[in-house]
Amino acid sequence: MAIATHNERLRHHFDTAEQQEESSTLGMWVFLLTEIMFFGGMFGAYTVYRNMYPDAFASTSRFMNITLGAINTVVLITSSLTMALAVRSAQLGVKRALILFLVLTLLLGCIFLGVKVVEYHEKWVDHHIPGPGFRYDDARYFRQAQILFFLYFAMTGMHALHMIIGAGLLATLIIMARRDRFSAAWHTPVEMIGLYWHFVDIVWIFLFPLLYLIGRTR
Amino acid sequence: MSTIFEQPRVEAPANYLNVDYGWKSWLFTTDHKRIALLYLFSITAFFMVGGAFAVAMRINLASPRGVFSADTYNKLFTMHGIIMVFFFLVPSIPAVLGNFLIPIMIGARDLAFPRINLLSWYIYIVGGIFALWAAFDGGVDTGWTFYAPYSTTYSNTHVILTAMGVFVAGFSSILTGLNFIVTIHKMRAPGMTWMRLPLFVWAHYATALIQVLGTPVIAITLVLLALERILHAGIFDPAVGGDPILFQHLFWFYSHPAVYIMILPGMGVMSELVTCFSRKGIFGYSFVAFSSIAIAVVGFFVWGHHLFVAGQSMYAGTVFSLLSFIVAVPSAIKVFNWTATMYRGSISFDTPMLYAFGFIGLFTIGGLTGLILATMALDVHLTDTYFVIAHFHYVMVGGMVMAYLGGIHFWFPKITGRMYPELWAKFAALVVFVGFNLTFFPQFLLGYLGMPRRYYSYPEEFQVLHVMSSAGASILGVGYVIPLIYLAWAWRKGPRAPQNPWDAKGLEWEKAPSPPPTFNFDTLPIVTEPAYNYSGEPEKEEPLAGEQRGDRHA
Amino acid sequence: MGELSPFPVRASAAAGEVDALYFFIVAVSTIMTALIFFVVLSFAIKYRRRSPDERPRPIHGSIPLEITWSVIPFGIMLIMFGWGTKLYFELYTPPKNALDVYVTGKQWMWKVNYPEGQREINELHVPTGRAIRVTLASEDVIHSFFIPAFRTKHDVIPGQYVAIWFQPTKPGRYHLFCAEYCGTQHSTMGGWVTVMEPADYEAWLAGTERGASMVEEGAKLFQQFGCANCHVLNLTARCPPLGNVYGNPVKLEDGRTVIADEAYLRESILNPNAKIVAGYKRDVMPSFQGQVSEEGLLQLIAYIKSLSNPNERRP
Amino acid sequence: MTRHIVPVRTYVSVYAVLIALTATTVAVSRIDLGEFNFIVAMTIAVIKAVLVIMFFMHVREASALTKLFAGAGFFWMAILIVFTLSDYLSRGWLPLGQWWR
Ligand code: HEA
Ligand code: HEA
Ligand code: HEC
Ligand code: CUA
Ligand SMILES: [Cu+2]
Repeated sequence: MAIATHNERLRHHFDTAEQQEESSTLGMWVFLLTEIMFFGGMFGAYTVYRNMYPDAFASTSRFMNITLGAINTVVLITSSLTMALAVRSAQLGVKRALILFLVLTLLLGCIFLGVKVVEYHEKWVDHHIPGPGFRYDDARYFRQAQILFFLYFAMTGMHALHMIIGAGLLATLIIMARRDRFSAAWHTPVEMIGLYWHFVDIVWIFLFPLLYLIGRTR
Repeated sequence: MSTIFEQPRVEAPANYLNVDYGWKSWLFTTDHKRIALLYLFSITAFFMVGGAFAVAMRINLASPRGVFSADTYNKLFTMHGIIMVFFFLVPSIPAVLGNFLIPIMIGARDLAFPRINLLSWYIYIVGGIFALWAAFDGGVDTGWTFYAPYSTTYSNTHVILTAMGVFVAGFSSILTGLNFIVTIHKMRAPGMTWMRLPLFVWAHYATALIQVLGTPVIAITLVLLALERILHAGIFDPAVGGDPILFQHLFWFYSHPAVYIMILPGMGVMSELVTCFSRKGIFGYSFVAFSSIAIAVVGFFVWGHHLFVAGQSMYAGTVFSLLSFIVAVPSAIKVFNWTATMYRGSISFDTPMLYAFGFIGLFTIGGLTGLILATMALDVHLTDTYFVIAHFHYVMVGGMVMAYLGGIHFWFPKITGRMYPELWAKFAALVVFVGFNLTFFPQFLLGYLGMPRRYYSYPEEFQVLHVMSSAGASILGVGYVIPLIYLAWAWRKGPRAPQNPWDAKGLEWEKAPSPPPTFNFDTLPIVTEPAYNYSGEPEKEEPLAGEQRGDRHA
Repeated sequence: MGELSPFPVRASAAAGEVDALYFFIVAVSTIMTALIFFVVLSFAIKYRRRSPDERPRPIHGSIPLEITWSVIPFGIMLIMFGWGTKLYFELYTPPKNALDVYVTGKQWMWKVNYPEGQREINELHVPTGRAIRVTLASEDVIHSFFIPAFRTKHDVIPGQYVAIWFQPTKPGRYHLFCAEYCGTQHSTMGGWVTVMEPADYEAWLAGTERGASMVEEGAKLFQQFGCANCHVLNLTARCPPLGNVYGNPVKLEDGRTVIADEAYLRESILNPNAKIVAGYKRDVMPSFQGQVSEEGLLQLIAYIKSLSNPNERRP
Repeated sequence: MTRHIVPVRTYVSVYAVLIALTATTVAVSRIDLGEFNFIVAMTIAVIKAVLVIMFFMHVREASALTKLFAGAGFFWMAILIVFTLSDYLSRGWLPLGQWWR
């Protein structure tokens, strides 16, 4: 492929475009490693409390809206697909398809966030937001439930924050793509943000069963 | 497939320092060497602030009834610990010497992500501003460990602000580590195989792994802490059903490995110093190299040794104790290999080597007292006493700060192009050594006698040893101020340094001028011999297979 | 104590053992340190640079040596580990027939309750020659109960009981410290432990003003909180009888068996659904979390303990 | 560049499997399997994650180094969780005064 013509993309301290791209990919994976550990702290806390208060946990999971959660899972997985296709279009250098798939991904991301807002609103109406206003009908589990809702909000909140950042990045990509910044030879940002987006998807793949599904039958 | 990128050959300015002037050329630089200097000045400032807090603490402790109020003292040690750990020692060697040297040592023009490198300095400064703001606007009094539920519910100081400072600074550390990992993997010069890397680079690779794997956990822990402080939902608060020990687990999951962030780079410096001033290759290269990785990895499995009396299960404690002993083995391997390197060497007593001697001695004492603490029955008596204080100052100040000073002296000619006054430097090294031992040795005795830490006043029978310690601290303080003065002087007025004043091996000495030009080398080096080839003997083995070479195809 | 001794007073049975272990490790460490110093210094002198262009011959390393200096130190460390672990379990495993004392930490004082009803603040009186078991609780933050002369210490964690023990051997007055940072007056949260000969101790107990004993107080609370409505002695229908519960194994609904210690009783009161006794229903007993104070809990537990005869098994 | 371009079919079939697995995990959550609910849900989640990592994130074709780093993250998270949990799970093991003496 024609790389030599794209030397303006090569930053001064690299020797070859290949080296530059490998560096970006490795850098992105190392970054995702830190993201895993970042969420890992919360998954650790979750595991401890779920193990400590299984009954309370079962009780709170009844208040999670499975339908919305499942819809969101589908939405997010679909957005992962469109993202993967966006990356593919970038690899092939098809600008229109790239923009189309990026816009679709962004759209799905926004739908996800919208559904999340609905869910948060439900929690707000039910007084399930931890803090002074917290209420829980089952007095036996009041305290434990609050911890579990705290974890629910911390985990989904951090996830949503990542989604918002991801949406911002997607918007930037769309602008860049429209300005013809990408080509089949150079589209590293699309690949990197793609990796990030899939990672955020994976976090949700774990959050969904952990927060919504397990313990429901108790 | 690859293509060679034509490096534009402009009339090269003399070096990275005089290539451009004005504050913009510094604040917007992406040159790793200039960023290293930005770090150098900022961490020195933080060291002075942290040191000033230490001075105030030692003044207070000279009298059994204390000089300041209890509240002031509590804020002093908290801010001392936080600033020294997160804003001085964690970035010290990596962000200054590592930043400056790693690209040169592996034969690269810069780190893989120069703009991220600059960004990490800005992030560090923002974090530092948060911390200083908290410190000077009333302070914070939780101890650097932020234990819940005191920090979440009871303290009414700037806990959130400080936690955010540490949180932000953490990202700076993460980005530095990320940059190092990618650079070491992808930017090595042709011929620079893994087994030819200087041990300084190996040590930084291990450090970077810890930074990347550990720091995010403290970040999220501090976020949870701050949220809990706002909401009181009880995640760490037993009054509401939470478990305070969970906080300790999460905190030490980072903070124990972090102590290895605070020693491994020093060990890397040591390997450079010992070989250079013995004029001899390192004894057991691969053992020294892999022991760094072993420390970084096993260092993640031992955090529970901070919780032996905290209510952790005794069985978990047993496992953590055993693993703490295991992690000591690679440290021992390093100490023995440095010693063996000196055997039949040609040892000179330049200032950096004096610091290296200091490191070996003091780190050994600090490490062995770590073993005493890892012995559970003894930790029951010793935890939260001055014995712990003495232990970690021996490793952190006696180990890492000594290595840092040794490294600064060693690479000063490279960084500034000037020589420092040798006589003053030797004198200062001696003062630091004496002052250090006088400050911290009495604290071992205090600790076993039962003097608890974080006490602003104490029973009178402990006063003698405390006064000794305070006296030592004033000597130590002088010992730190002297280098500051003569190094500042030498930077402007010192005699010009040749490219390789120590007759040392390594690309930074052999291939890069002092000070180096912006892209480090006039012509890109190709490596043909192992590290520390002081005798100049030809390499026996065949050069390693293709992909084991430097990943850079030139 | 000699003024210059590096060891604090040894006033408990464990102190000597801890000191012996400490002495051993310090001796090993000193030998190792001296050895390393000696070798480093003698190399430094012997192989000092004599002419500026010396080029020593390279020595690449030696695998047998590397193995030697990893395995031998590790062997020594295993001794430290084994000895330290054994002693640790002894330090933290109270014997069965120990004398009970209850201590509650609170910013910034130690409240001491004796079973017979005496109370003190920042003072603890104990006799020689008997194992003393201290049950620790905290009303606010984490504290740490530290008596250097006994070489013992444990964090006092809110929401949890910790029992430590010691056997005083030497009459005298010793420091009691709070070793975990707990706020502004952490440094002054301490007091004294007075060790007395058993006879003196009895005299002291008799001469000290006492309120109702902990068991009596606990019995009162047992009525007051309505526990007695359900837990009628020997009526097994709705609730388990509380006679001979303490110290005995309890079979749980989920098949596990636990020993009913203080922590179990505490949990049963504060969070009854956490462990359901086999044959009974969950959700019958209400939680008393937030209603009973730490001291009240200790008294309730003392009362329940008084219903147990150590020599009898549960019916 | 030498990068291999994955056919759309692959992406779409992976997507179909992911959706099917989502449906399965929701369905299974309605059946009471005791502790197995947890195991089933987590197994499905892990399979989904691996699919995303391997196909969408191109780790299948990536270098050994990338694979190593991708694996390391999950391994380290496991360390965090397992070691922390080892404390909580073994806390009750020591009955009063009956062990050791
Ligand atoms: C640079 C920092 C650093 C380093 C390198 C270390 C290294 C070690 N530390 Fe330290 N430690 C701290 C910084 C550090 N520590 C800090 C800051 C705290 C307190 C935090 C707080 O509470 O505020 C602490 C606290 C601390 C505790 C908890 C104390 C307590 O609060 O109760 C323990 C317990 O196990 C411990 C153990 C160890 C061990 C086993 C090592 C080992 O890695 C040491 C290994 C080295 C050697 C052993 C020496 C060389 C070996 C030889 C020469 C071989 C000869 C040996 C034999 C024959 C046996 N440390
Ligand atoms: C990297 C880490 C690092 C470093 C370098 C130091 C350096 C020093 N530390 Fe620090 N220390 C910690 C990390 C560090 N410390 C930590 C983590 C804690 C635990 C905190 C906690 O419990 O939460 C601690 C706690 C701690 C205590 C225990 C407090 C207590 O528990 O009550 C003491 C007491 O002596 C102490 C002393 C010193 C001294 C004398 C120095 C000396 O080496 C400092 C020498 C430096 C100077 C003297 C500065 C030179 C500059 C000047 C002289 C200019 C001065 C200007 C003015 C006075 C205006 N430290
Ligand atoms: C409304 C009825 C009720 C009241 C009031 C009540 N309990 Fe209970 N208690 C129960 C039942 C039912 C159980 C068995 C189920 C279980 O383990 O939770 C039980 C179990 C216990 C146990 C565990 C017994 C064992 O055999 O292991 C203890 C201890 C206990 N209660 C103490 C108390 C105390 C102290 C109070 C008052 C502060 C109290 N209870 C008030 C109904 C009650
Ligand atoms: Cu209570 Cu310190
Ligand atoms: Cu540690």
